[in-house]
Amino acid sequence: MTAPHTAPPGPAGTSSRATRGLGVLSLAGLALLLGYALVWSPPDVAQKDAVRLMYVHVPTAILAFTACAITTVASAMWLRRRSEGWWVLGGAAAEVGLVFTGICLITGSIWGRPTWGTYWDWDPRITSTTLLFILLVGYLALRSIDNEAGGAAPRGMRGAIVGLLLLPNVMIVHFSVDWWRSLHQTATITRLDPTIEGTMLFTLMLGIVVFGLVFAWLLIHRFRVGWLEERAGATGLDQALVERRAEAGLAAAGGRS
Amino acid sequence: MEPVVQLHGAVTLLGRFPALAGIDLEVAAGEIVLLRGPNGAGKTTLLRLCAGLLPVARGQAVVLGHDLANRRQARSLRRRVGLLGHATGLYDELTVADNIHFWGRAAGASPTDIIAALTACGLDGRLAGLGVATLSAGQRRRTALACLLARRPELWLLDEPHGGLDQDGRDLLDDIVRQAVASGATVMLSSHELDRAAALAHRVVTIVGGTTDALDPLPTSEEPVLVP
Amino acid sequence: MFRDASLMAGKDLRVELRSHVTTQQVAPFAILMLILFGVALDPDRGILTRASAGLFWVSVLFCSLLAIQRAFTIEAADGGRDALRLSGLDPAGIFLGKAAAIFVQLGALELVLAAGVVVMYGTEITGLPLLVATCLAATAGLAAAGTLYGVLAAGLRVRETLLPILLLPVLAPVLIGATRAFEAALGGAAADGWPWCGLLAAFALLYTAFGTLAFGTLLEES
Amino acid sequence: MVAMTYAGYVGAGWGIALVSLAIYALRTVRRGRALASQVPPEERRWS
Repeated sequence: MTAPHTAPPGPAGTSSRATRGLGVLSLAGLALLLGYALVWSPPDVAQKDAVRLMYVHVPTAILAFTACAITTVASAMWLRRRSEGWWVLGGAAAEVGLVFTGICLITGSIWGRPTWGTYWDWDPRITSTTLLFILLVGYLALRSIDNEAGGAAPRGMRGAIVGLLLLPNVMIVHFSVDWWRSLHQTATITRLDPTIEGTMLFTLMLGIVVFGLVFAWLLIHRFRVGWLEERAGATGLDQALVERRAEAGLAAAGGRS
Repeated sequence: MEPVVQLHGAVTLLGRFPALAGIDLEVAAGEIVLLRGPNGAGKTTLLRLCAGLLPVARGQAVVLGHDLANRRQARSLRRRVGLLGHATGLYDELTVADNIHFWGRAAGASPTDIIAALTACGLDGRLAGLGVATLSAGQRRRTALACLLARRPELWLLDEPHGGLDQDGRDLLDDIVRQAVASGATVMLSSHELDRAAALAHRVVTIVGGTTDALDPLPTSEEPVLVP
Repeated sequence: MFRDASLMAGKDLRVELRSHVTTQQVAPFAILMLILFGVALDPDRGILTRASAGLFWVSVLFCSLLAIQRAFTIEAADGGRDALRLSGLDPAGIFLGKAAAIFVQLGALELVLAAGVVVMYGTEITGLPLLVATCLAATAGLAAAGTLYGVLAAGLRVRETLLPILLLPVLAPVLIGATRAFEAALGGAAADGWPWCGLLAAFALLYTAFGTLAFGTLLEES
Repeated sequence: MVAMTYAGYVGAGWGIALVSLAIYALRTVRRGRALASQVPPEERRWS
């Protein structure tokens, strides 16, 4: 995740001065966060040292849902403006969001083992996050098909509609799952003591900021990759028109000879 | 009177491919225009464009007064045109009569129009009650033609209408087209049955490479007249 | 719009009357699922009776996938999409009509499944008003969301495999809500079930409204 | 980090998180490098 040492004169890739700065900042932030999360913050009274997993779990969860919101907003903007950038952003956010959702699920599950005694509990948040994961997989699968089908339509409508419905769906799922569990069982162990303070609170905040930086870095790079994918191999419309019209000349020459 | 079809430098993309790369074409009311050109020249795309199914990426396209650059206008154009394409859009599970009733009523045709269309295409009687799945290719085309006739379109767009039809069917089609024109409709068709289609058409337009650089009059010489 | 919807629904139901796909293929599949659940879960322990609400709705969910696929296979045949676009039918009407046809077919399937659950799982019907209301609301939601996602997947080469992954997570709230409402009704605590029924109705309304608005663009450009 | 309880769980969680982020970041950068050569520089507004 380091930027190239020297910017070669030729094809450079997806990094720019800004992202290199962001990358360095993220790496430094991660080092600092590791120090706080693993060494300098105290263990929790109830969760003991398992609480140290919260400093990666909670920020990734927040960012996963943020990514989801970005995809929905980008899809809405694409439907309004039909500009390529919004289309690319929707996919980039969903892909990065998928990675963060995966990490969130894995760390949550690992945390659950020592705390709850099980890797999986039908906790509302686990259930709805898992469904979010599958929703994102489905959205990305649909987009990849959209890319290959060169139909008459400005491709992307299907993806945009599913993207637009992503956040509402996540919210409905979350709400219903939440309601489902809370009606039938008393609240599970609260994941993080709401009255945490001092170093632990600071570490959590730091985690949110640092993973936010990492998220931004990944999103920018993934956006640029998507942009390049759109452009790669695409000749401009003018060039394509010239080539298409040239068929007439070829046919005429063939007909006369 | 304003031309029914006005295309000026019209460009239409299929994905990124410019299937139409600048079409200039005007079709007056009551005209029968034959489109010809090699496979992949853009004839089908042009007919679909005129039906309001495809957007114009560049240039101007106005059909029956509807500007195709405007999505809403393109959509409202569709109920005024009839497109007979390679695919017939018929439901295999339903009978001939069911299909014609459904598509006719969808376009707001009256029951008398629908019955008249059935009769005109020789589909009354035994054929009407048959399932479309059991029909031959030619009978399917006839059924699709009847669906089209029931709509009473102002602009007929016929993509290879003679294909798959027997001799009677072709004569029937030509009659129906002539009657439609006599009652004020305009027709654009593509065909590889050049002799038959040329006899029907008032004018031939050649399309190659998605352009109409050549507008040649009837009758055509043996050698295709093409402008490089 | 409603004229177009009734025309479309009538056409879809007529296709079903002639092809018998729902009655001869989907309904037996539904019963088969009940039997498979019975074989997989030990029937002697009373699990089936206790879980009958959930099993019923899981079966409905899978049947709805088949019904939705079927509804769009009809249209995909022989250039149906272009034909629909040219037809002059209001897209909102097409959406409502197709959703209504799916609603009717799913409703019939639910009756078959309910009979199956009563006979095979020994479930006793109590709280009938809540059961009926839940069925209506949940089926409307399934039909509306299913029609919307069905047209999304229609016309793609991978539609059979793509539709479940797109649609099932979206329908998870329907499964939860309908199951809870059924459990409440069958457990004699109908009052607990009505809020769930309300949730289902809200879901159905939301998707019906969104589908009515978005279907035109979808039909147009996908 | 003396006598941390659940050290294995904490290590595994953080390890998986950081490694998967690193792999994803690397993959993204690689994809970008591979694609960049196919696109003229004026389309790459950021560089």
